[in-house]
Amino acid sequence: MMAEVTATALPDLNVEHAVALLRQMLLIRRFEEKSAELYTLGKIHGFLHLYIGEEAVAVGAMHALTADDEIVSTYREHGHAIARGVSPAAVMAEMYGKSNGCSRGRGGSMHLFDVEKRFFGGNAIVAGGLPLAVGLALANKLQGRARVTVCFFGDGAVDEGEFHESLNLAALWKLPVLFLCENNLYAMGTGLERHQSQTDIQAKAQAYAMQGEAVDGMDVLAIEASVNRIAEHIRDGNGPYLLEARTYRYRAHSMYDPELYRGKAEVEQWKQRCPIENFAARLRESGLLVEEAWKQLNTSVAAEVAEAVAAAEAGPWEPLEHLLKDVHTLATADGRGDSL
Amino acid sequence: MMAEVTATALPDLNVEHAVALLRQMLLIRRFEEKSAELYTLGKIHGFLHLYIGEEAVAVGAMHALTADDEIVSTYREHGHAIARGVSPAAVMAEMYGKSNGCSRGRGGSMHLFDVEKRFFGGNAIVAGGLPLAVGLALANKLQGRARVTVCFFGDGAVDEGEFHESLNLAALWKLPVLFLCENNLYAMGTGLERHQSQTDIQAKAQAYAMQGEAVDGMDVLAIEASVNRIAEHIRDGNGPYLLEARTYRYRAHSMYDPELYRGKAEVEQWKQRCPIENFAARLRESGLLVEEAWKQLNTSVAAEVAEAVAAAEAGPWEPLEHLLKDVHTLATADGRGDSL
Amino acid sequence: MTATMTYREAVRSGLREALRSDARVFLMGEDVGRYGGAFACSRGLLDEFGPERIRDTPLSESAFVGAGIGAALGGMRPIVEVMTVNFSLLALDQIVNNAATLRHMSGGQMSVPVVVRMATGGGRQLAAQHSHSLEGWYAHVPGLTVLAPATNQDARDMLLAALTEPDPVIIFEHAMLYPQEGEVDEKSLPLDIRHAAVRRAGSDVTLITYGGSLGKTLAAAEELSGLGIEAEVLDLRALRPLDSQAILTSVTKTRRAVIIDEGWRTGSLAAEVSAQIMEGAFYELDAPVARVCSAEVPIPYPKHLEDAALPQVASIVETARQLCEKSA
Amino acid sequence: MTATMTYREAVRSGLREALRSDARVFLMGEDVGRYGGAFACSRGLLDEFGPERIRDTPLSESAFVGAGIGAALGGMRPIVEVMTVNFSLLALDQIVNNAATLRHMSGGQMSVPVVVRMATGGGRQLAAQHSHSLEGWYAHVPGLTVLAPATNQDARDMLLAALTEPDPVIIFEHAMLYPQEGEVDEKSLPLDIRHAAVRRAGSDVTLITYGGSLGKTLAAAEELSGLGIEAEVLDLRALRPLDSQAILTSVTKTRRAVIIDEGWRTGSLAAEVSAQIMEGAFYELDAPVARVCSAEVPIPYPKHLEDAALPQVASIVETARQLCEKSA
Ligand SMILES: Cc1ncc(C[n+]2csc(CCOP(=O)(O)OP(=O)(O)O)c2C)c(N)n1
Ligand SMILES: Cc1ncc(C[n+]2csc(CCOP(=O)(O)OP(=O)(O)O)c2C)c(N)n1
Ligand SMILES: [Mg+2]
Ligand SMILES: [Mg+2]
Repeated sequence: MMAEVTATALPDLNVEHAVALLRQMLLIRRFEEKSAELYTLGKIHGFLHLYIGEEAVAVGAMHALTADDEIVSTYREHGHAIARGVSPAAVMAEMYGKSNGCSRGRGGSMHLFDVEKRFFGGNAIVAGGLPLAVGLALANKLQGRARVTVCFFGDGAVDEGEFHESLNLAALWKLPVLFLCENNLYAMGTGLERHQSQTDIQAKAQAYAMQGEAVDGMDVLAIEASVNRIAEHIRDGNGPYLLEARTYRYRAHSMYDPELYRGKAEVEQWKQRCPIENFAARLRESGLLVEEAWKQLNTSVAAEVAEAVAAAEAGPWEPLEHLLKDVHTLATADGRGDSL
Repeated sequence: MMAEVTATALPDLNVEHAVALLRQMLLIRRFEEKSAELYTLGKIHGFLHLYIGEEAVAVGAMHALTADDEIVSTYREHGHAIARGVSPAAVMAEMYGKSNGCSRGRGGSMHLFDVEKRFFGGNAIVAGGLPLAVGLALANKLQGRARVTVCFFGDGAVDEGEFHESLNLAALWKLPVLFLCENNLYAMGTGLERHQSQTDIQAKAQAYAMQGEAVDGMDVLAIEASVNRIAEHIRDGNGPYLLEARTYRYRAHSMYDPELYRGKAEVEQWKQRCPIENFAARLRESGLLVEEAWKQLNTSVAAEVAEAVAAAEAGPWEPLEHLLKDVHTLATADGRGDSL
Repeated sequence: MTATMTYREAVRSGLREALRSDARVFLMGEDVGRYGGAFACSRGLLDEFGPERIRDTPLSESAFVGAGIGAALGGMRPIVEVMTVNFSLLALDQIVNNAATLRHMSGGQMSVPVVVRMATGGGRQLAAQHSHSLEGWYAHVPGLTVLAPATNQDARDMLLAALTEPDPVIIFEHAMLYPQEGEVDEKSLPLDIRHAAVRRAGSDVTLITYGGSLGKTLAAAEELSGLGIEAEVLDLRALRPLDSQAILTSVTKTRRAVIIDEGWRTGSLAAEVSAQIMEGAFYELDAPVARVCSAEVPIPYPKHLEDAALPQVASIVETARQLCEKSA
Repeated sequence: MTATMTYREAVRSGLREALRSDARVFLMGEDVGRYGGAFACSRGLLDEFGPERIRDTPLSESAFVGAGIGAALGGMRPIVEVMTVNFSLLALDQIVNNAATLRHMSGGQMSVPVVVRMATGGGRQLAAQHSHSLEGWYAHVPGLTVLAPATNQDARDMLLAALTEPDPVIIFEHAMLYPQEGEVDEKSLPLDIRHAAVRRAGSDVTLITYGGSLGKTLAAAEELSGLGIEAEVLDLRALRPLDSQAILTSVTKTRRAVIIDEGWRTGSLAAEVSAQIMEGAFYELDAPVARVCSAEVPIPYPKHLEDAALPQVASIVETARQLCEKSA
């Protein structure tokens, strides 16, 4: 099942770009490690689904997109949000439930939103985002906008009827959407081979006469290259695409999960393929990363995480009188509506 | 799109068997022609979906099954029911809404049931029967019964999430179910190529690591042979199968349909492949059907239809006091429950 | 400036006007295009507006309703037709968990201006899976606006008004109404969709209803008048938000109320109306509020049983009469 | 003969007994096996009963609930676990259009002895898509029996009783109850699931509730007692059929009622209870029936807002107190 470790050459890799990729993966990792800590401290509540181990997918993919493209995500979306440029402080404040959170504290960990970044949210219903992505892409097509809608979802989401209906609709109408499956081999505690009869997920694209392919989800450059190429293909009007990123989650499904369903050895084996460590090692080997720079990276990332926590701590609570706010849009004179 | 007219040889075809097939197709045809007439006379109400043109599928498939096998059907199921052995009188009475109907008049045309024939019903929610079939097959597997559950559905049902979820579940658990898709090229007024991006329906089986194949849905012998072979395969414990019967409906979708979406020429072309006329012609050519026998067949079928109508006309209405009957099973001493 | 037309034509008139006046509007759903709509509401529109704006969808209720929500997020004004409320259960997750929540969950960053239309109700002998009246469920969900046009004018105007709403609107068209003839002003101004309407004034009892039951209720009011009982008939029009003020005003005047609702009795929208009267007009009542709803049975196919299962003029008259007699 | 255990252990005790005593019983749902159940109800059962009877399913709510219905038709006694009511919307078509109708539509030829269990309710800061209380919707559907065990004993016994029913039963377990400790008699006899239970006797007001709100309601009754108000607490237990007799008996005695229900107020199950009291005990009432329900908002994530959205001890006390004062 494990994708092979492909030591992609680093031909014309620009240092700044490489370091940016590395830094972002590191930021997400440290941000989430801190989140887990804050969860046990009772600062964050509800569900917390960590992305640790999967960072390369978000970082590689987001770097291949433009500011106009749209993202539809899942409940395991801190990494997606941060890689997309949502401020870590706004994400952390959201998880605190503060009103300086990116969803004004209404959503928490599973519902990060940032319309300016065209980040259309975390969604806590597995596969619930796929139809939305189809609709966003339809709007783009109808309005003649050359945008790509990227829809993230897990291997478990592939089981749902919404996967089937959405892929068919997108292919039938040749919509500009990239279905990006993060196959981490588990849907909660159920291994892929125990929830899908056909475990080669990308091959399912054929059932929709759609193009599909798999990519090593632990290799940020491979992902960036794939999404780059595919996004261009989609932008050229060739219709949707299914990309399966083969990855792995190092942590429990959520903070409640006792992980009875997999062995330590399996997790350890995948940790050998850590997207951050391996990429850093490759950069070092290529002379693109010196020890001093790595240290500086760590320091600046730590500082950014600390700032995020400080912003969350300092943020105000939404006043109780706002309980019913934003259930509806307040009507404005032009009938378009606006927020309270 | 049209499957080729394959003039299958009639090697060791037994006369009685051939005539039985022919008679049943003819019975369904005449029965439904009469139903349409009775609908315009106001004897039958609600929706009436005619199977005319598709008779070979039901007749071929049912002849390949045993009395223990189970059928799950659709709202276009008069043919399925009659081919399965549900009495035409009980079907006609059901369409009249009389209490001698096969569902005591409660269901009408779309909800024919006959548990003794293991006919688990018409279902008016497109694709609503697929999960039921999976469950029936699961019960058979858990109880070690070598039964096959045959689930009929249309090309439109393939669009629904239930198709995807059900095929995955059945394949994952290797359940003894035959998914029999009656691809008549239209879902109501929407042609196949306008509702599915991949129009080769049987090929979708691969998305579930399931076996799939197509059969000429206008050739009763081809269907019987396919279902025979596949049912044996399934009974041997090889898991589910997707069989796509390529067929055509000659009549409107329902009695309400003005048929704006297809041309007369297309319908006429398919009528050249009439499953009844062509099979009769083949039997005649092979000397298995003489004109006298054909006439007798027609007479006996007409009589059977007339009897069905008479039974329906004579049948009693369910008394009004029974309105709430059979919402729940009445509890019996052993806690198993029984009908009122 | 009115014209006589059927309810279905009034819907079509609204659709056509919306499509002509706003390029962001499009219609999608099963068989809305080539077939002309399961209830023929959109017949002819494909020719006028083309397949990009009159989109036939696959049988994929969850995906195409969700796509309507997504397209609304993307700046369009989609009208999604779900053939009937029966099939809308397949799309309920998208409506409840996405359409109704996205604005709130995102802290007000986005609105979802989608309009979902569907036929509802029984009476056509379509049996247990095709005769649901589940609009009461939608009326339970914060974030949605739920409309039930009972008149031909409302069929047109409510659609146009719904399209000016920034948030999701669900419109229930009772299937028995489509052939109903009536006068429609096609130049009417966008109307207020949040108010109930008194369709008949009266002083002895208020008959509260909506959608497909309005006709039966008005007929019952006529019969009651013959019995010396003058009923006021209140058409709710919006099922969410309920026009509680109009309900209480009328009931305070008549001191008696009967609610007519084709939903199954237990857990019906009628229960909510009754509870609101309990809370807001208890001391004004001369008699307990009564309900005429559907019997607690999956709707049976044969006409005599279906008729017995649904509210009818006779049962409305009888309930109102008894109420007035007992509390005379 | 009782033992102290949590609600989740009581559910497990019921599951284990059912699996041991009837070979036709099996459990299926997402993560019920290797993971041990999202709420750990089935932890350990995979080892004891094996993967054929403790079946992990794919994320396919519609198909595996439908498969439960089909397996019931095939002679099994399936227990289907839908992780939470939030995801059950994806399976609602199967429950409403198949489980609830098959017996009636077939003229009584078949029964559907399937038990569907799911967690419900808010209170865990899971936000708008994971905090629904939609049991009232299920209680609207003829053909279903709907149970809401509030005590640990009921958590066990109702499951066992449900398995003796020939027709579909839906069981709602409030997610906040799972860690609740309590005494459970594991040798109890199969019980009558159709009766409400008086959990506290009182004479001044009846507090009617069920499931996750019972604890808050009992706490409120204690506080009210300190204020000189003796509340009777009625636990509905079955949401369909409602034990109307028990409701009317208690209200006739106390002449006042408050209904506590975590559903959104408009269209809540509480509305139905209120309407039934209107119809059955109007002349016995000293004051209008009141409701304490959830605010009309998708449940927000932060604790202070979530608390404000859901019924709380304080709001129950306040509502009951005002009711008693005004009508003293
Ligand atoms: C419709 C639905 N069913 C069940 C759940 C509970 N649940 C949350 S995450 C999850 C597993 C999803 O697995 P996958 O799609 O592979 O994503 P991953 O968690 O691995 O990133 C489940 C069962 C849910 N949120 N939504
Ligand atoms: C879930 C659902 N959506 C829509 C309908 C309305 N409807 C009834 S039949 C039909 C077309 C089904 O086409 P197909 O599956 O190909 O079967 P056919 O009628 O061709 O036999 C539609 C849209 C329905 N009954 N159920
Ligand atoms: Mg996964
Ligand atoms: Mg078809």
